[in-house]
Amino acid sequence: MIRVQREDFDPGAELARLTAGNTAIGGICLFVGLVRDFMGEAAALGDEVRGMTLEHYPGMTERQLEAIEAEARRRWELEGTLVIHRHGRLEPGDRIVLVAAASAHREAAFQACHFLIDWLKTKAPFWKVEHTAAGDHWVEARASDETLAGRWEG
Amino acid sequence: MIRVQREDFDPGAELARLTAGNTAIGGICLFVGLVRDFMGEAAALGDEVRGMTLEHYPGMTERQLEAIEAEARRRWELEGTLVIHRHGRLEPGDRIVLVAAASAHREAAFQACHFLIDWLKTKAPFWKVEHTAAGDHWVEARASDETLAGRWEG
Amino acid sequence: MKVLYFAWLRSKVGIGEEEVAPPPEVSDLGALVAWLKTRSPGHAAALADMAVVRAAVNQDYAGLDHPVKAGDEVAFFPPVTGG
Amino acid sequence: MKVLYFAWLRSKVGIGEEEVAPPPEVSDLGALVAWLKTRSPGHAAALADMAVVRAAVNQDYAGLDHPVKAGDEVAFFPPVTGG
Repeated sequence: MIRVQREDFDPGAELARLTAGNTAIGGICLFVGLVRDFMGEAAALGDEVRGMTLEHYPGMTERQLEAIEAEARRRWELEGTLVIHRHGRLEPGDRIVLVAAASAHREAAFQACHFLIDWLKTKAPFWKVEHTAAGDHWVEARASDETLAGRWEG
Repeated sequence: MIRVQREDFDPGAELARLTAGNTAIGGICLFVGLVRDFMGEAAALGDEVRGMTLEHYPGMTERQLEAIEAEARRRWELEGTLVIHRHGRLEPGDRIVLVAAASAHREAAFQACHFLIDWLKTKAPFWKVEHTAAGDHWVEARASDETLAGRWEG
Repeated sequence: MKVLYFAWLRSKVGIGEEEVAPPPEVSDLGALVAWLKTRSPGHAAALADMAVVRAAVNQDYAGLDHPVKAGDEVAFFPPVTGG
Repeated sequence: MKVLYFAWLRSKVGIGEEEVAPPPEVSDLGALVAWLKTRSPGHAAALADMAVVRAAVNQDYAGLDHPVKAGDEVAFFPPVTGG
């Protein structure tokens, strides 16, 4: 299941919903991405971030997230998957994204969850503007994200 | 932080506690292990499991879990880690274990979380008895768990 | 044909969306880009370096040799930064 | 010296814990195993195949050449199956 929404979500409630009544599940792996209060690789080097705004491409976003989810379910035996991505204005500490995969086996749950976020990072049409003391700027895509996503190619 | 307990836990509340007030966290990866209703690799091949009882070695369990957590924090830059493991009688669908790692960077969160459960599986002194229609039996350690844990050696 | 611009491309073009009717010889994305750049200095600036622009036709990623036709939804945007 | 048995080793020995006072020549885990096996048929059965038994001295994993002495807490158990 995929959801694109402005509102916050409750990871515990989503986890409970994903596993409810399914006793074939042996493990569930979940990743939650949050708004950090600094840009770049390290707090000491980065400018303070006061917030960000996530823009997306309605329609294409849902289409791409559904394709990523379908690919995960093709590659691994999964009992459930969930992708939630927010858009709009967010403050430091706010949740941005949740991906989760449930499976009979822990390794499949881990791999699928990792794959979901890596592919989402390079394929889902979202763009971040960071609001800093020095002004607003569009976040640039990172080559490292392409490298991480590339692990799952082929 | 590590906890060994008979009672259930609330993954959502644990996640909230782990991230509360720390806006240096960019991502958190969490794994929850559940009691499956079948043994072995596939539902079709396995006997139905009516429940299980987890025995552990009080004292050594805490000592080993603390060592595993410390090793994760030595290897990756983490903002928080959590390991909760239950013991006693559990029913299909019940939560057994939770491991989580929070970091500025998603890859560190994923790797540390994956490492925590892999090492826990082969180093924490817990033993499962499965209760099936055919009687009780001690679960045997799986060579695949040693292989998965071995990825993190060296 | 509907053309959409996102993120800094929208800022440069000055609009997020427009209906266009390119001449019949504009049959692929590459030709569409060339034709759009003639529409305004903003268009020309946004589409100046296609190495830093991604494109989609009907909500799927597409290369510059991808065909385009009347009725298509075409989008231009920077490499994505969600998650 | 306190000796603990877990999981199926406990079932075979018939007790989970015992205080023992082996003779002074029992100075490592291997010698302790050999000496414990003489205590009862249950001990002998539980410790018959050390390839499927793990051991800990003072709550850390230890090999059969690990020294043991009075006051130690020694434990024998199968490969672990938690998580």
